[in-house]
Amino acid sequence: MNWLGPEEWRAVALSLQVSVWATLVSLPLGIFVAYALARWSFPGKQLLNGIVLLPLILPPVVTGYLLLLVMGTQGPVGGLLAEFGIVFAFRWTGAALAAGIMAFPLMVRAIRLSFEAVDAKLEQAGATLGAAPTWVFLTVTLPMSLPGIVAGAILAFAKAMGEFGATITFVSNIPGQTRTIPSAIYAFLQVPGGESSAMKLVLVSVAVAMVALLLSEMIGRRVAARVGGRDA
Amino acid sequence: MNWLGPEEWRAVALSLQVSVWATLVSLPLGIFVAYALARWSFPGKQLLNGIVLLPLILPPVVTGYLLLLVMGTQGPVGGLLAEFGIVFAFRWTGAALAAGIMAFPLMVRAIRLSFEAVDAKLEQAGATLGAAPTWVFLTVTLPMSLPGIVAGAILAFAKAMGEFGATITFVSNIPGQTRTIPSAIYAFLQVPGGESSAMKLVLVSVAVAMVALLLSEMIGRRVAARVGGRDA
Amino acid sequence: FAAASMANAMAEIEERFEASSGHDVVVALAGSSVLARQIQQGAPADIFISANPGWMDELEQDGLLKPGTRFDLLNNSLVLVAPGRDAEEVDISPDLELAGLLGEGRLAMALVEAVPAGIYGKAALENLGLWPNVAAQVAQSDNVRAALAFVATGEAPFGIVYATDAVAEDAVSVVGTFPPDSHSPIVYPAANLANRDVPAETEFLDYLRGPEARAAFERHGFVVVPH
Amino acid sequence: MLEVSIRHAYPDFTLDARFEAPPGLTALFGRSGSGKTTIVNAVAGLLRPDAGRIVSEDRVLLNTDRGIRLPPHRRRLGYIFQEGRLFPHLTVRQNLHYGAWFASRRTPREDAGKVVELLGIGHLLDRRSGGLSGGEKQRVAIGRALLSAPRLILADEPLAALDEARKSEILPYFERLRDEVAVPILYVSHSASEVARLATTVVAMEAGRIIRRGSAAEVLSDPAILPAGAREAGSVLTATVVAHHADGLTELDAGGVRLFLPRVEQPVGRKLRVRIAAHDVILSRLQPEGLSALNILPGVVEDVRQGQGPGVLVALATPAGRLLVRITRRSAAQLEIGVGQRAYGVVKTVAVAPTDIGVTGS
Amino acid sequence: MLEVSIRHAYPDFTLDARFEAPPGLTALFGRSGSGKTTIVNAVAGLLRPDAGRIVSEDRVLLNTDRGIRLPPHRRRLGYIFQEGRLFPHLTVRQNLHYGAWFASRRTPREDAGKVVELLGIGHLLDRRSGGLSGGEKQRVAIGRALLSAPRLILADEPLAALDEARKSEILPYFERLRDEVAVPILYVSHSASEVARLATTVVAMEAGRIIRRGSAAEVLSDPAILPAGAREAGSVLTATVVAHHADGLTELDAGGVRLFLPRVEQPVGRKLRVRIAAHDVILSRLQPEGLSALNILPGVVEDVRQGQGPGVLVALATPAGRLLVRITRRSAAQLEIGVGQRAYGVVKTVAVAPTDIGVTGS
Ligand SMILES: Nc1ncnc2c1ncn2[C@@H]1O[C@H](COP(=O)(O)OP(=O)(O)OP(=O)(O)O)[C@@H](O)[C@H]1O
Ligand SMILES: Nc1ncnc2c1ncn2[C@@H]1O[C@H](COP(=O)(O)OP(=O)(O)OP(=O)(O)O)[C@@H](O)[C@H]1O
Ligand SMILES: [Mg+2]
Ligand SMILES: [Mg+2]
Repeated sequence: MNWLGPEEWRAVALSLQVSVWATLVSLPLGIFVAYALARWSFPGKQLLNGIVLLPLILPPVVTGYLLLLVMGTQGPVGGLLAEFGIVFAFRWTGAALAAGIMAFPLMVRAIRLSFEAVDAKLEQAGATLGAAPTWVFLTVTLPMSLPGIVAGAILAFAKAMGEFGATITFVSNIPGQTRTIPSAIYAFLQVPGGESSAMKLVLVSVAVAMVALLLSEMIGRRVAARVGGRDA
Repeated sequence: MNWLGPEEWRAVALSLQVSVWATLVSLPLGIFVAYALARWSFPGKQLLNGIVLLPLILPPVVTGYLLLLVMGTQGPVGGLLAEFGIVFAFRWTGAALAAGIMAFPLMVRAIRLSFEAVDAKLEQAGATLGAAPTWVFLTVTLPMSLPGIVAGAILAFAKAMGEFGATITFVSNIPGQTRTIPSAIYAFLQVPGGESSAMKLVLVSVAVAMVALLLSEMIGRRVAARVGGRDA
Repeated sequence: FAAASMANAMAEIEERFEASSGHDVVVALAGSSVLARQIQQGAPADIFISANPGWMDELEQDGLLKPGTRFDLLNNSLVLVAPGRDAEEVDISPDLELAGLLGEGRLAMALVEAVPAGIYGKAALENLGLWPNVAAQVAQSDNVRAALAFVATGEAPFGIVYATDAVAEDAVSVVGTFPPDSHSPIVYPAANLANRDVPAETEFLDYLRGPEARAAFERHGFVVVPH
Repeated sequence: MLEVSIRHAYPDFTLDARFEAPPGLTALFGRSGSGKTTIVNAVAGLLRPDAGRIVSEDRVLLNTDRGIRLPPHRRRLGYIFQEGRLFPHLTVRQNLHYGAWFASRRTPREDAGKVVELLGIGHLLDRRSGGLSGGEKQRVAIGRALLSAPRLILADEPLAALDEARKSEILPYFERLRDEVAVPILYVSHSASEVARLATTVVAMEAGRIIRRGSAAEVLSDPAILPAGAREAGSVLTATVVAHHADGLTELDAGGVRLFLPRVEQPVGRKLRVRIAAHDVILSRLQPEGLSALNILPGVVEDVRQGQGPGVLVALATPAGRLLVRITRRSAAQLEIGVGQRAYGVVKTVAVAPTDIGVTGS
Repeated sequence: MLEVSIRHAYPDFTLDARFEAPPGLTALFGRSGSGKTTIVNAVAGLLRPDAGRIVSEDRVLLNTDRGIRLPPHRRRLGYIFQEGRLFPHLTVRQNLHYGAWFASRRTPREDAGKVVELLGIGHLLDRRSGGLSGGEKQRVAIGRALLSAPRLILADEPLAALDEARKSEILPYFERLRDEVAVPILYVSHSASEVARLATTVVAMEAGRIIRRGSAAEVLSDPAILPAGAREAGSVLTATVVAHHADGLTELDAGGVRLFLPRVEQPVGRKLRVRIAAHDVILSRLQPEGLSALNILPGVVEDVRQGQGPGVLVALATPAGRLLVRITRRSAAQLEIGVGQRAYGVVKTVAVAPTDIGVTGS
């Protein structure tokens, strides 16, 4: 298609890359945190709960700024990681980090809800059959909450596709490196007459998200049928 | 407390007002849409699904801009409503609308997950006992999915507290009218030396969200115990 | 309606004006592009101060300005900043080895095609013939403050920002000022808007031009365009 | 009248059932997986059969030909599910009153206090269903269905989780519903004695088809099918209460023959149905003497049927009715049993279980 | 050896139970809500009792005094739940093999094919559990527990949802587990005949307490408690298979007395336990003649106990063992039954149900 310039295509590709990575990498952690919140009780649980929710409450700019302070090459954590060659600043990895953090609350909530909906009696049945807690989790809890995990992942992906404020604050807007679709859209909107270019990108991003959504619905339906014990 | 000026207090009060209204007013609609997505199949279901998710994918600025185009006093819908004296543009109601729309996907997803987790067998039992579908919904489905509804509401509230991009784009940043905490933070961050004032507001907004979160957790726990059939 | 970068100054002016005139002024701060679009959509604004002449032009074409009320209110200058309190000064001229100074690092700027500070900065660098060397290393932010933050945290070794911003940030120092002729003048045009008529409008515009406002603007690092 | 005619196909299972039943209690009887619950669900409207017609007391609940399909909530059911299905978010009391809430105020309804007492769930009213024991859950489920003022009761193995004592307390209640309240009841059970006692009509199923339909006596004593296995064959006699004796026995008259049963709490003059399991009857060629058994029914051998096992089913025509006797082939040989011979059926008084004695239906 | 001692308080219910049971199958017997499932859950580790000690075959599962509490997955259980609890997201096959997956490879295990065939669930293997019928679910649940190579089987009313025919197919399997595989089994049931047939030890409960503990014969025939109601009293005789006859009867020797039972599929020489319900025995002062009943046990009246009802329990000492006979008070009077008298117990061959005949445990 030639109605998008190469610059725009790069933004689209980058956005996809960033969102997919943000979703996939944060998924295991999201599952872990959601499980901890759903099933364990430990001191500081409400604190963890709050921290997870934080990126949702804070203006994205603030989150981005905090990220810059902490994860920048000069920041305490970022500096440490940089020693091991892991650099976020001005890289697409940083964009993924920002997107992942912004999407995290959504992911955790959806997954946590599903964990809470799993019947503890089935987990007990697993235990009596010799499955240690980890195995019960892997063979009962996790598969039974797959619909919620899929839902959480798609929410996170969509959010990552749309994330802008924290990303641009943390890793700026470098074409080919950190210029995601939303950054590009923002740039177009800043100048008089940029609306039509912006609209094209909006359409692309919506299309991508819709495809992801449809896929997730299909997976979700199949999984839900299984979990409901129906033959599918 | 005197470490916040009257301007800031107005922003805090306004943010609360906007978020509470945004959450409460969108809740019934959110429940309805979530139910439709969870239980009905109708043509255009995936479209509705996608539209609901849209505000999550679009950069907030775009959402705000679209709102401005559609719901502004010059816009097709906004103009119509204005005839009936309902004006969103540059009013706190507009801020609530923007926040509500941005929070809607989160709310719907959480509620939908809960609806899907309700055992259809119990709904059937309600029907055999003479409850018409609406009653089954009110007496079985709804109470059984309360944990998810509470979770959805708190997510929406938190999102509304943090919403900025769409709000400022749609209704601008007018003190006492549309200057919510995030807008105020933005304003402070735009000028040299505003960081400390911004930080104070961030703290307030985090505190408010945490209180809401704790409350919702308490409600959620009690509700979950009931739904789980335990005496609590 | 005023550009967000004027927040502090406007707060002060608002207070004084209210005290002296008895009128109640409401200042709405946001990015110029946002405000301009809102005005296009019928925002209840009386006065618009833009950080970007482009948006003012657009409104003028749409006939949204009260004819004859537009004037250039403020000037600003563009500076090169570096992290630390007393970074070594450089001489900004076509010979500047900016690329060399940057090394692997990034040059923090506002969006070079969208945000005024970025547009001016790019123009200046182009004029000086430096742009091609550094273009690939520019990190663009959505606003000047974010660009400044990159420098302040040491993430970027250099940044191009407004003098007004650089003044207030302790963690950076101005290492050079771009010659005024290297870019089109940075002006903040102000104008009275056409759609509404409030008696105090003109009064406030006049006040903005007055000595008290000038003092306030200057306290915050702006240069008031002389009339 | 209950008319059911259903066709429905699952991937591995096809139901093709058609039966009519007179008013009263219709028992569905058959092995696990034979399609009983499927039929009940179709009657309840929870399953949409591929094709079918269901009419209960002139109310057409389903007619796929004419496109009629009453939604479940308008069928006025009291469905006791095989798996309880209590509402976990409601207390026991709220569960019990759930159905009554939706029933029209004018419908005659059961007295809640009485039902609660009968089911022995008074002490549970304020609890939620999560912590109830299996039997407690089942009893609440029974109460919930009964209190919804139903015009059709569907009971899917309602008593399976209960102990004998509780069962014998609840069974008379179903009789009352059948006879006095006259609600049609569709009842699934694996227990022949439950079915014999309660059923006006028995419908025997196998692999999705109806293999026999008739009165309890007819179906249960049919050696050709023995839906519940040979052990459950038996005859059902009708007898009238004559007197209650001080020694705890109740005397009945069955066609002129005296029968003594363990005390039956029914007034003199009341007609009862007494199920006598075929294996509980001893056959004698001579008038027995010096035996602890008190019930001796003289009769004439009408039929001798030999199955595959060691048992022989002998039908004895007595003044009290047809009595089925199950004896071994060896006994049959020893006693030289043949059609037309005189013989005595001996039934131990205490061999008739209280659960096997019920009041007669219409 | 199974040692259980548990104290646990729910808001409205307190369990305070302590019993020891020799190896074999221990049956928990008691009314609905008496605390059976609570005990089983404590043994499984799903309930943390307030205080208690549970030891199975030298493995300490719980000792609150010493702070030992083995987690459920290390107790090596096969728990057949009262409510199925199949995994809905797995197929029947996956459900069945779930436990085996976690069992150590060296444990001797049941042959899956055999269990599947026994339970009649071969055609269901690829289905998910959602669409299974009640009885099918229960059978899969039984299979799942048995195939997990358990060292302790907990069965909470495993057969309640099954038809008679299926029950009598599965019962011998539990006997085999008890005797050959020698897995200790804790078994909850409301059915006296199931308990009598299977139980090495019967533990009778009431309202959270143990009211009696002993062998099946002792507990079930104890007129003082009659945990299952008077109808369920009976005696358990031990007899050896002598011969199988062509007419379908099996001849047994019980202490020198011949007993004829419907064909029992056990080799000659095998010892069996035969439960004879007290109400199935007729008492005679004279040697009976011309009767279809084939089993006549001569004996001496040892005890006569009169309950509240019309029944009298007579204990007859016969060469085959103690035989309980339930007759009416009236019969007792007519026959002038008294301790020390000679009398005959007459048992119909076909009155002994196949489910009442089992192989003896150790
Ligand atoms: N979580 C709980 N909270 C409160 N009470 C409980 C709880 N669990 C069980 N009970 C009560 O403890 C008593 C014993 O329950 P249990 O399930 O052990 O009975 P059971 O003997 O198995 O009965 P059934 O034969 O009906 O299954 C019941 O009265 C029950 O209501
Ligand atoms: N949703 C379904 N999908 C596929 N097969 C089904 C479904 N529901 C029921 N069946 C099958 O239909 C048959 C009849 O089931 P049904 O529940 O009617 O049996 P039932 O007679 O009630 O048995 P039980 O006495 O065990 O409860 C069973 O073999 C079952 O597996
Ligand atoms: Mg069934
Ligand atoms: Mg129980």
